[in-house]
Amino acid sequence: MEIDELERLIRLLKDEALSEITLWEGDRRITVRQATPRPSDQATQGKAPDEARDTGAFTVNAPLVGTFHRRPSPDAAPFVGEGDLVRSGDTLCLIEAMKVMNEIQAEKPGRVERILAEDGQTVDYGQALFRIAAP
Amino acid sequence: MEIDELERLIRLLKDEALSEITLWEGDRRITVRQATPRPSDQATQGKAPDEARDTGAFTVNAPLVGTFHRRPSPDAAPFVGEGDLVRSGDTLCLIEAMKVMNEIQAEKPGRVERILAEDGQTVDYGQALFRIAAP
Amino acid sequence: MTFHRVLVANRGEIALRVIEACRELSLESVAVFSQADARMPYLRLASEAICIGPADPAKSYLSIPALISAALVTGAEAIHPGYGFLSENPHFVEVCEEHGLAFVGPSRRVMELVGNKWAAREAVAAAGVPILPGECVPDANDSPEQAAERVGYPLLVKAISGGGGRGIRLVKGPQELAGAIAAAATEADRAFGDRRVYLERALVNPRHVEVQILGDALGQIIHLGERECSIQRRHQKLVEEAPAPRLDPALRDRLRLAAVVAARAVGYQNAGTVEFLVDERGEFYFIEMNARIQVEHPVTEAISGLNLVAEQIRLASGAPLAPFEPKTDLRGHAIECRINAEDPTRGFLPSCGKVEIEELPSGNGIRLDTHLYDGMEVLPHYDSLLAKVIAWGRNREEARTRMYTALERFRIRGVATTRSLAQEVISHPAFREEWAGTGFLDDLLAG
Amino acid sequence: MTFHRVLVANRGEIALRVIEACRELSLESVAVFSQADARMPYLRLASEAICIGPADPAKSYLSIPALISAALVTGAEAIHPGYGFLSENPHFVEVCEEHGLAFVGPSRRVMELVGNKWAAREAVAAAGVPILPGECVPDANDSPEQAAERVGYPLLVKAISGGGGRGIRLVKGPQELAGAIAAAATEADRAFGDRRVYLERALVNPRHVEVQILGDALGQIIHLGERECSIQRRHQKLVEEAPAPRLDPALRDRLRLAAVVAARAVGYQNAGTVEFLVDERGEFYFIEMNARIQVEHPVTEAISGLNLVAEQIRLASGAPLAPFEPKTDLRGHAIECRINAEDPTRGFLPSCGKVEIEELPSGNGIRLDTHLYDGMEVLPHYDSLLAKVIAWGRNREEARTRMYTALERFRIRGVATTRSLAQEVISHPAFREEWAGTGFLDDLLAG
Repeated sequence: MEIDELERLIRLLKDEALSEITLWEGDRRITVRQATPRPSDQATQGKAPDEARDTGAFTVNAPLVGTFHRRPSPDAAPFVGEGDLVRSGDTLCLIEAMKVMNEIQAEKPGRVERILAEDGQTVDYGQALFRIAAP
Repeated sequence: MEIDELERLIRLLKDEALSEITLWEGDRRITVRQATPRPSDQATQGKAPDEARDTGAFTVNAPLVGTFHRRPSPDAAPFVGEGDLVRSGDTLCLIEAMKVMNEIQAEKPGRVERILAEDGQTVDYGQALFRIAAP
Repeated sequence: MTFHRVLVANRGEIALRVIEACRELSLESVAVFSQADARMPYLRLASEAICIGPADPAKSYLSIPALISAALVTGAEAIHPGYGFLSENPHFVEVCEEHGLAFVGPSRRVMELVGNKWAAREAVAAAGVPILPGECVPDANDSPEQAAERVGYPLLVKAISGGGGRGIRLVKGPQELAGAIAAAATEADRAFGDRRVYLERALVNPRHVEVQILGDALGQIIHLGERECSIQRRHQKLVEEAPAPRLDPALRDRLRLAAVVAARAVGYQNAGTVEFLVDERGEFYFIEMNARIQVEHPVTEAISGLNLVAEQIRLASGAPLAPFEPKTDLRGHAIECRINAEDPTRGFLPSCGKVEIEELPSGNGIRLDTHLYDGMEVLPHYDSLLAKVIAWGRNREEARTRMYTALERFRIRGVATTRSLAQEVISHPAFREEWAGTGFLDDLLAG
Repeated sequence: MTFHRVLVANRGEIALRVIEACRELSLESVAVFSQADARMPYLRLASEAICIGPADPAKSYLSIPALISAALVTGAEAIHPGYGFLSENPHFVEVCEEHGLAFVGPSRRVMELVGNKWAAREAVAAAGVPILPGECVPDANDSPEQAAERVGYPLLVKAISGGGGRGIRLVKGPQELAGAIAAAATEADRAFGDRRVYLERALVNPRHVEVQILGDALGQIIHLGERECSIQRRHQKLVEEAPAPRLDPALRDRLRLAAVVAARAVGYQNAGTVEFLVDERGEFYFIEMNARIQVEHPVTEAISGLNLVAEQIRLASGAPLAPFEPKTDLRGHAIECRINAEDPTRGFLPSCGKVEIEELPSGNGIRLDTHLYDGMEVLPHYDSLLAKVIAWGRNREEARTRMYTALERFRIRGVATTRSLAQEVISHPAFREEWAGTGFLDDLLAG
């Protein structure tokens, strides 16, 4: 019995919604039976994922395609670092597009949990830049 | 066991609304069983098909491609008609292939229930020609 | 080449087409995509792919800042606009130039000139190319009614900044004139931000024949023969072919020559199309020029053996025209059918949904241009073009029979398409043997 | 045409190809199928489809009574055998003739002659076509060892009724001779029911170049240029192209002429192939003729614009050759890659399963010959060929880059294929720039 033969048997069982296929060949016998759904499966399907609970954390995404800058100028300090507290309206970074520096600001207060893009890197539209936790 | 043979069995099971098919062939045995219908399915499907019971009926299929002839010669009477009783080895029809007339005989006795091909018609390999009920 | 990396400012089959051309030229390519298009398989074929905005085209494929920024951050040195979107937008050309990006297409000056339909008409007429009687309105010296009398009825009111069939109204008599002008002007204002219109004599069931031209930086211009594009509904073409069938040889020569003269009159560079109407008496008239690659360019590629998109890129890099002699180098006949996700039985309503591929056509003489993949979502945001089936044959009938079989093999589930309509068109006696003008498809659909 | 209805005695892509050709010629077609092939979509394209037997080819596609009966009951007047199966079986041709059915291919006499590899060698040598040193064994006058000495080592033991690479053994020295003869004879007996073998000098890493010829009932014979078929494993070709690259122009002319001379020497009619080996010194030698359409015929179609299958049918109906001038009518370069359902990482084990289509290649210069549909079961009963990707370009490099992209776009699930291997081959420096002989693929796979 080849494994892919068995796989095809299982596919048949599923596609055709059968309860069982049994196959004897010489002294070989193969039975494929549809499992009765276990209660635990139902429990898993019906889950309310923990991580989806609203913790107040959010990401700041790039509103335009361009180059990501963490500093106002090459010699200056970064606008923010991981662990920093930010207030609404604080500048988080610049995105340079068409030679224009666009300031990206925090819409809500919080603590910078992770900086997700690298300084000088090209960022796509919608790319996550910062993960910010509730203050 | 050929997978497409099995697929055909399953199709048969579904088309004929059977609950199970078991097939012995030499030392091979194949069982295909319909999933136990869920209550909701039964309601929609309604029927529990009587005609699906094993009545001993069988079909005689064309063993080769050719022209189906019900009569030994154009002026003669047909070999069999619907309702006729046939014995094992009785000629049911001719299939003409490469200008040779091939006699098709009943393998088991029974009563001709339906003639499924028309006189003079081209029949494909495997095409059902007669449906024969248990005597 | 004066550049090494080309940004493809488009989506769908033409984006795939441009990426393929870059690969053939050993150029790197940058694909851009909206969030809705993130799973398009053609993105893998590009050297780099970058998300430029949300599904809404105004914020992605039509966003000049997003595209320019994408080009600059990825180091692209040239932008290919495809067709539609920003392909005929002089301002986009200007911004490209400002940022040192080569635009694959004509210069801003030429694009502005041919984008003004009235100015283009006047320019080519001055070079001796025949045009239909026309008048610009309003003219300070007289009323629209007087202008219309001079043009003659029936006539068309056409937006000066037109395109895609918008801002056009047919006027059969004086009583319809004022209303038609108002309607066309309003539509043109909404679509192009320009209410100006002109009047042009309308022909009854003319044929729409366009000539493909190529121009290089040295001012050399050649043509690659003409295409027949009369099978259209509301100015949307459904079936195109090359060369145009049943055209008197002398007329064909004059038409092709006129296209070169017209292109030269405007100083055309790169690939472009000169559109003419041909009437049943065998007269032809310039109507407009298209400053972009056309959807139907593959029929010209099929009979010429050229890669027009690669030629566009070569020409934009300053390369001279490669030698091409239409009389000997054009071979056979090609037909294209557009497969749109539209339901012809329900007024060509766009049909959105998830496409499942069952079988796709190909084989001897068949080309299929498509970005289709199994599971692709057809979205309401974009053009309904799913695929272009192109059939080549040694003669028109060979191409036609191949096309019929190919259409039969185009089998997808999930959306309604124009496939069966295309089969009906190419099987129709008028299409096969007679004069099928721009009224053909409406008549077929009405009857 | 002297007939109106053609039975297609084959399956898969070549059956589809013949049905398409019939449609182009406005002929009716009868498709035959085994029960396993009942769901093939190409059956819909035929005028009629008839089941001729079970999955086992011996009881369906190889069953002469089933095929003849199918032709007679459906009123077919001609039979196209495709390739493989009964295509080179003189007895099948004879039975067709007995039943008044036109066989699309050469006559029984020619098929018998070229089916005997030794007789074909002698016949073309008599006409002045170069052959390699060879000896028939056993010869009454001397021993195999003496014959082998005259031929010279290394040599090949070849079955007289050979084909498909079976019944062939390489012999490097006298000590291997007896064993090789016995092995080849046994294999040939099993495969062809004929244990006769002959000896032929073996070349080291030669190129396999074959010339496509066409012959009509008037005895006219033309060639359509040559194909390079050196990329093979165990005599199974994987990549083919036309014309053959890097061939000295004088050698190319002599080779093409020799093919016509060889075809004339055997009185060839219909489409056929004359196979040569070319060595590094630029010498060439006839090895055999193939009395059928070849799998790789599309590369010749791509550069000639002809439909070879339609030509076969026309010629079988008694039509004369259409004018064709290779010097001017052959255009560009074409490459074909075969996509087999085989796993190159597991010794080319055939890979069976249900195919799901994700994306298929097409576009400018790309042709795909395939019977593939979504959900198709690849069965162990039949040939593993799934698809042929053909790329045309104005030159070899253009064709090659197009092929690379096309292969990248060939994406299916469910079975392993030779796609990546084909990409590896066409990207290899030796394939691109050097002498890639019949040993190329084995070397690539070995290391």
